[in-house]
Amino acid sequence: MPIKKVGHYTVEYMQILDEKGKLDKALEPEIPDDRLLDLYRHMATARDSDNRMLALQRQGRIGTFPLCTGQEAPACGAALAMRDDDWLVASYRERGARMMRGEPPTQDYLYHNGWEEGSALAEPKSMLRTAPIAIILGSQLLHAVGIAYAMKLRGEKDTAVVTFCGDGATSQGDVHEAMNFATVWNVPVVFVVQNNQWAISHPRDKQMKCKTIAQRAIAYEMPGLQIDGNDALACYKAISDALERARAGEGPSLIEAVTYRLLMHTTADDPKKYRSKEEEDSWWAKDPLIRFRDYLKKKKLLDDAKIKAIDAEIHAEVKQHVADFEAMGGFKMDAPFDHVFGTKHALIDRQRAMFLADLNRAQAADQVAETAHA
Amino acid sequence: MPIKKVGHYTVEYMQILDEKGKLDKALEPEIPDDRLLDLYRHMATARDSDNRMLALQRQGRIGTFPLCTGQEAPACGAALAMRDDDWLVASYRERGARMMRGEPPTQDYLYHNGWEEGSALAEPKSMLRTAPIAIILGSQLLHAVGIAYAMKLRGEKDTAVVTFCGDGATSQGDVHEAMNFATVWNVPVVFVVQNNQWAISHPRDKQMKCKTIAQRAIAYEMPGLQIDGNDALACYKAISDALERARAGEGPSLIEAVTYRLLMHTTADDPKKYRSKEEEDSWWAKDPLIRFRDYLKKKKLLDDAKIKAIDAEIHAEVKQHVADFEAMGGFKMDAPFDHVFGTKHALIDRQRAMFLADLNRAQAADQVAETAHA
Amino acid sequence: MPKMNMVQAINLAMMQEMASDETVVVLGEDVGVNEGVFRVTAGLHNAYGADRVIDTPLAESAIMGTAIGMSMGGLKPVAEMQFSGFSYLAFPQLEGHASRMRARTQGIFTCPLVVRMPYGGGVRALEHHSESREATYAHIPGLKVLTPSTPRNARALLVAAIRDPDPVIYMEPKRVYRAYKEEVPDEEEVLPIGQASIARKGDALTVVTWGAMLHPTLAAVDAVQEARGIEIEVVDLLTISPMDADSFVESVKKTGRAVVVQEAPRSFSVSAEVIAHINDDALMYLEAPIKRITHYDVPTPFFGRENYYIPSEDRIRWAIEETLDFN
Amino acid sequence: MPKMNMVQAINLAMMQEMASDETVVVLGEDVGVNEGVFRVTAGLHNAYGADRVIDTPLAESAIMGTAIGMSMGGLKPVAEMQFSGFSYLAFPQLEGHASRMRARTQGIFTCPLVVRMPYGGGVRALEHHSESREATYAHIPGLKVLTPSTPRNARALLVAAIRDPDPVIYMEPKRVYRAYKEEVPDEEEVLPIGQASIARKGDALTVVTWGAMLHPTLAAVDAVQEARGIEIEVVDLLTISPMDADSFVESVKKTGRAVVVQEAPRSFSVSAEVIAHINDDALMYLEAPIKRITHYDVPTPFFGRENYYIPSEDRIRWAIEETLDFN
Ligand SMILES: Cc1ncc(C[n+]2csc(CCOP(=O)(O)OP(=O)(O)O)c2C)c(N)n1
Ligand SMILES: Cc1ncc(C[n+]2csc(CCOP(=O)(O)OP(=O)(O)O)c2C)c(N)n1
Ligand SMILES: [Mg+2]
Ligand SMILES: [Mg+2]
Repeated sequence: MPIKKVGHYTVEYMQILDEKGKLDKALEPEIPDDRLLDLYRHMATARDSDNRMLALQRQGRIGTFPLCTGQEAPACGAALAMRDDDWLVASYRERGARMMRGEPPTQDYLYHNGWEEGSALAEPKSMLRTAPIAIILGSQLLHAVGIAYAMKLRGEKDTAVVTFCGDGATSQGDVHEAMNFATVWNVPVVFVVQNNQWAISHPRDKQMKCKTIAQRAIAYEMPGLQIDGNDALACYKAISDALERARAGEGPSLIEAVTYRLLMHTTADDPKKYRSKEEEDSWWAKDPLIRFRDYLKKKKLLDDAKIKAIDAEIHAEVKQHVADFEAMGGFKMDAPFDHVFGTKHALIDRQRAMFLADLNRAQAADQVAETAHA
Repeated sequence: MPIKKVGHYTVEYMQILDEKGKLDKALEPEIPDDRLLDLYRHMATARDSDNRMLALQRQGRIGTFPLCTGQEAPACGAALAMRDDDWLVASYRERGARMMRGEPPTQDYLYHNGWEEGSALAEPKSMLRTAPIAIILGSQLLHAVGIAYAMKLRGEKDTAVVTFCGDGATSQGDVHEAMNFATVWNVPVVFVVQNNQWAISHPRDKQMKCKTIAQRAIAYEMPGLQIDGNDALACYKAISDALERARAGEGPSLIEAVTYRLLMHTTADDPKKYRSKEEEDSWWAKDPLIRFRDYLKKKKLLDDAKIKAIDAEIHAEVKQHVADFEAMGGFKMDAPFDHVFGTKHALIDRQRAMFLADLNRAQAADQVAETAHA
Repeated sequence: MPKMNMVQAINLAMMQEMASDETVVVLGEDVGVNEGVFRVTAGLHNAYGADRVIDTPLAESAIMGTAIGMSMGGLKPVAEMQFSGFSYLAFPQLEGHASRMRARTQGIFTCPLVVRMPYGGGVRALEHHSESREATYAHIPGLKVLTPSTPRNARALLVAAIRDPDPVIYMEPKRVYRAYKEEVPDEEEVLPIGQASIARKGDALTVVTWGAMLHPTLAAVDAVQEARGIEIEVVDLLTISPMDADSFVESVKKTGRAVVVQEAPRSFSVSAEVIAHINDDALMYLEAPIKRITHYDVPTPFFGRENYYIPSEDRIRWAIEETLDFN
Repeated sequence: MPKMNMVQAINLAMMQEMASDETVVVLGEDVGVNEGVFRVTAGLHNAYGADRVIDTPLAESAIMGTAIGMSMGGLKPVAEMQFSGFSYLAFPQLEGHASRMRARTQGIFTCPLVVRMPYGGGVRALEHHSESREATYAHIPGLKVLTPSTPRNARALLVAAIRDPDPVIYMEPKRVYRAYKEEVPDEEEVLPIGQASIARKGDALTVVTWGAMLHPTLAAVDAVQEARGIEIEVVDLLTISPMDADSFVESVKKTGRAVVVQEAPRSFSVSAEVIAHINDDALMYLEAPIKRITHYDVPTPFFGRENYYIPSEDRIRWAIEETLDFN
């Protein structure tokens, strides 16, 4: 008995619409025209929203937030592939997916301006299956697996969970544990890793030695696929296929979407510290939004005039949303006391009373001060 | 561009001395006779020690402990492959490896009878490179990686780290993180997973969906190999080879040693709750100790008389060690106060004074009670 | 009423709650086929099957993280940490998500779940198997932390925990598991979360304790009462957080003297919080400093020395006597 | 003496310790090329290279676990947790190994290492970036926990931490990072671990605080002193654990009144431990209950509400006034 081979594995890569706009007809998914336009609209809205929020942040009108520019395809592609009663368990870079599921953009602004109200919405119905933004990297993948387990146990046959994390997050133990549990339990989860090449300043090749993230699937005997994450069609198709397998009871899948964060990590970050203009430019040349827009042009679903009109519309909408957001106010200051527990307890009640007494005293003092100045 | 293949991986299995005693001459490692006998002696001592401790535990003369019977080959094989200035960062089932590195068996007994003294030995020198037993599953693999990093940074060229965990432990996030860090840092570590088929009552096939643990190495672009863990030669050779790669600066390796825990998980466990006599019997038929002994017989290094003599010697030694252990005493009750910090602080001093006052009071009360009874 | 030890009583709670509510699931390492390393989940796997009594792979963060997902998805998971010493791997999920899912989403998403864990020393166990770290969980707002002390209250509190809308850390004093039996009603019994119990009524001194320490405390109290012909009040917290401060504050107003007994290390512990509450609301009633009898601020020793570090009946008795004698 | 903000002062400590001791290494997420998300590690990567200033993959448990290994292997790692809110992933390694490697092996193996982490609120940050959980670490025997409050003591304490033979949790109040500058000597300056500092001398009342809260406390104290013509003593703990209880106990014996100010939630916190020590050794000197001004027992709100939850100068002043007026 010499050394025996006991396993063979391959890793695959899928691209449908390439950097140059060349289309693989055989792989092209069938998507109704209105859905294609919807996809474009949301990708463009996410992009516009990023720009708008960046300006607001620089003016101190909104807090620190992560940017999604360049990564619209995996998020929006996923949302297009999903149903309302599928669960989305995302990270913080899937602005587009949340919007496509019906979350009003004002929520995002509220959230990033420090208000829990921005992640507290029960409508539309899909919001009850859209987990709040997860900031602890990788932690949310376990929630996705637990949710999928619950769906399965409760006898839901036709629903699945899509969950997202970044390339950096894959280094977290939770991600390993989630993939292992998901495969052992054979639950309907699609793991989408947005490999945007960077974890803040840490490049992918120093994050891991493996050549692809897709090959991590081999460790769990799970289907794994690397795709062009700047190709909205590949994103849609890969996630659709994985969802179909999930719904058919065939268990979880891993999709590595190769993409790029074109802007800063968050508004607190300065990419000039760690990467080159050339590198960034090379990825601007692969812009998923332009590429998808040109596809729609070739399909005659869009022309320059229509694009201009839609983009203007989006721009106006985003502006309106910001205005709506900035008009919001009157948040209940003691709301945290309402939501610490689902039951009443004297200790919390007393602390609320202390809180309100101090608040009133502060406000009274402010009034006195104001009157004095008047 | 259809779907492209971007990676190819295979998983291999190595066995040198098979269940029936058949030897693969081509793979047979060259080991000096005295070292072979030493290996036998330590495997047999570990086995005898298990039996002896089990009896002691049942009589309340020692605490709960984990048994290593059936798993002597990976531990002792590793120790044989290692040098004194390599680090051993093991779990709790590598009794044989510790002994082979020169740890007096009394240490093990002390440790498992609840005395820190059992893991506090600075001699022989190899003990300073033998980490204490790690109980938090998987956690020690990270220490191994950090130690290896330190060795490399400090310019040690010819040393490496061997670390152990079980099949169950591989589900822990720490194990993933350790393998990822080790490969990114390219440090000299050999990860040995003792796949003994069970994690207490949880069988391997419900622990993970992957067919081998060796294939987990693919996730880190690391050499991975599955071996017969009941084949001492394969254990020695695989670990030797991996150590050689590590010393040559080629980084970490993963070795899955397929073995079986023939007895209970710990003395608190009852395997009848979860596995069959047939299964156990099928593995007794693959007993690593017998197999290796027969190999030595074939090599004319042993014959029945010699075996009998050695086994009797071992038995007497183990008995003596137990007697030595049971003669130990006079442990300093306030020792924990000596070792909470490496510096002095009034808070600890005061608590020690309180402790000693109460201890004296209790002992005085006991004396009064004894005198009263006398 | 049948007599049960604490293991059986906890088991009864799960058995009955699983029967009456099919969303209740149990998950953890070795909880199914093996029925738990302490047999606390005996019979559950048989009765409710592998889908509801889930033998998980070996990863505490995953047990906690998936339990959180299950609770968001409409189940009521009762997760077991095999020993509290390994529960810290689940701490990030508890701190980061379970404790604040409700706050984060203003009640849209919640995590009704229970985390059971045996804790504490006195059973001659290996390293990491004897710690008492209830304060670590209690300090996290949004978590409820319970420590039953007897078979009967263990059952009634676990039922409450399973029905509670919030994440509940349920710490089982494993030293009490099989220590003795007590009558436990077959019928439903639920104790309110957040309410302490007066284990002994008295007016000479107040002892505050919880978990396994109740038993040496009662023994010490009995001894002092007998010797001195006085009556000592014993408050058994039962819920560590949110704490029922009134229970012992009112008691101290009456007695003027207090002792706190805990198994955990001394500093930054639950006993300090008890003292802080007495300071807040009954300081001027105090006739003596409040004594705390605790473990020391040293890493929990291996079991050879543990009996000298965990509060003993003697140490508790001496503290009570000294506090009574203070003036 | 050059004037520095706290970021620069902490940086100076690392820069100099790395120069004088080649076993010192720095590791963490984005600490190298990017020089830390707060630029606390500015210049280190340039000066000492990628092998000693290690940009790690993204995993806190691994950062901690490998740091433990490095410390066993003869290095002195200074690990950064990018934010304390993610440090809980490292908690199992700290609780299970760093804190007790010395005890476990009776000193054969030790873990001389430092874990730096920015903590606390007031900087309008995202969720998980504003908590103050020093008590979580302080309750673990075997860990030392420090919270500097000014640039100068930050530098001198970090030097001490790096030279210390034990694992030290070094919590940096990020609100103070760039708040102001202070003179920091270029030459070596080391502050002893385990010793508090008297930030103001006085006899009318004792305020105990630490970290970022020192600053609103001093402002409040100044206001009250001016208004009332009295002198208030302010104890800045600096070391949370092991605590220098004598510092404030002696003070309270003199003043008879005390206020504790902390940013952390109220229950099971460091303030309770301060009160417990005063109870132990100065109870009979107290003329008023000790007031604690704290965050509340609610999950740290997002930043929109944070200013109402973190103790403000006003709240501290009112508490001081009420405690002075109590009789
Ligand atoms: C557990 C944890 N550690 C650290 C951080 C701080 N942090 C926020 S984002 C980030 C980088 C994440 O990189 P990646 O996973 O690739 O996602 P990306 O931001 O590139 O989308 C870090 C280190 C965090 N949020 N959670
Ligand atoms: C983190 C952690 N969780 C749980 C335990 C309790 N425990 C001790 S051994 C064991 C099973 C380990 O199985 P495996 O890794 O296969 O090693 P084996 O015991 O089979 O050698 C468990 C669950 C532990 N020690 N550490
Ligand atoms: Mg990334
Ligand atoms: Mg095993």
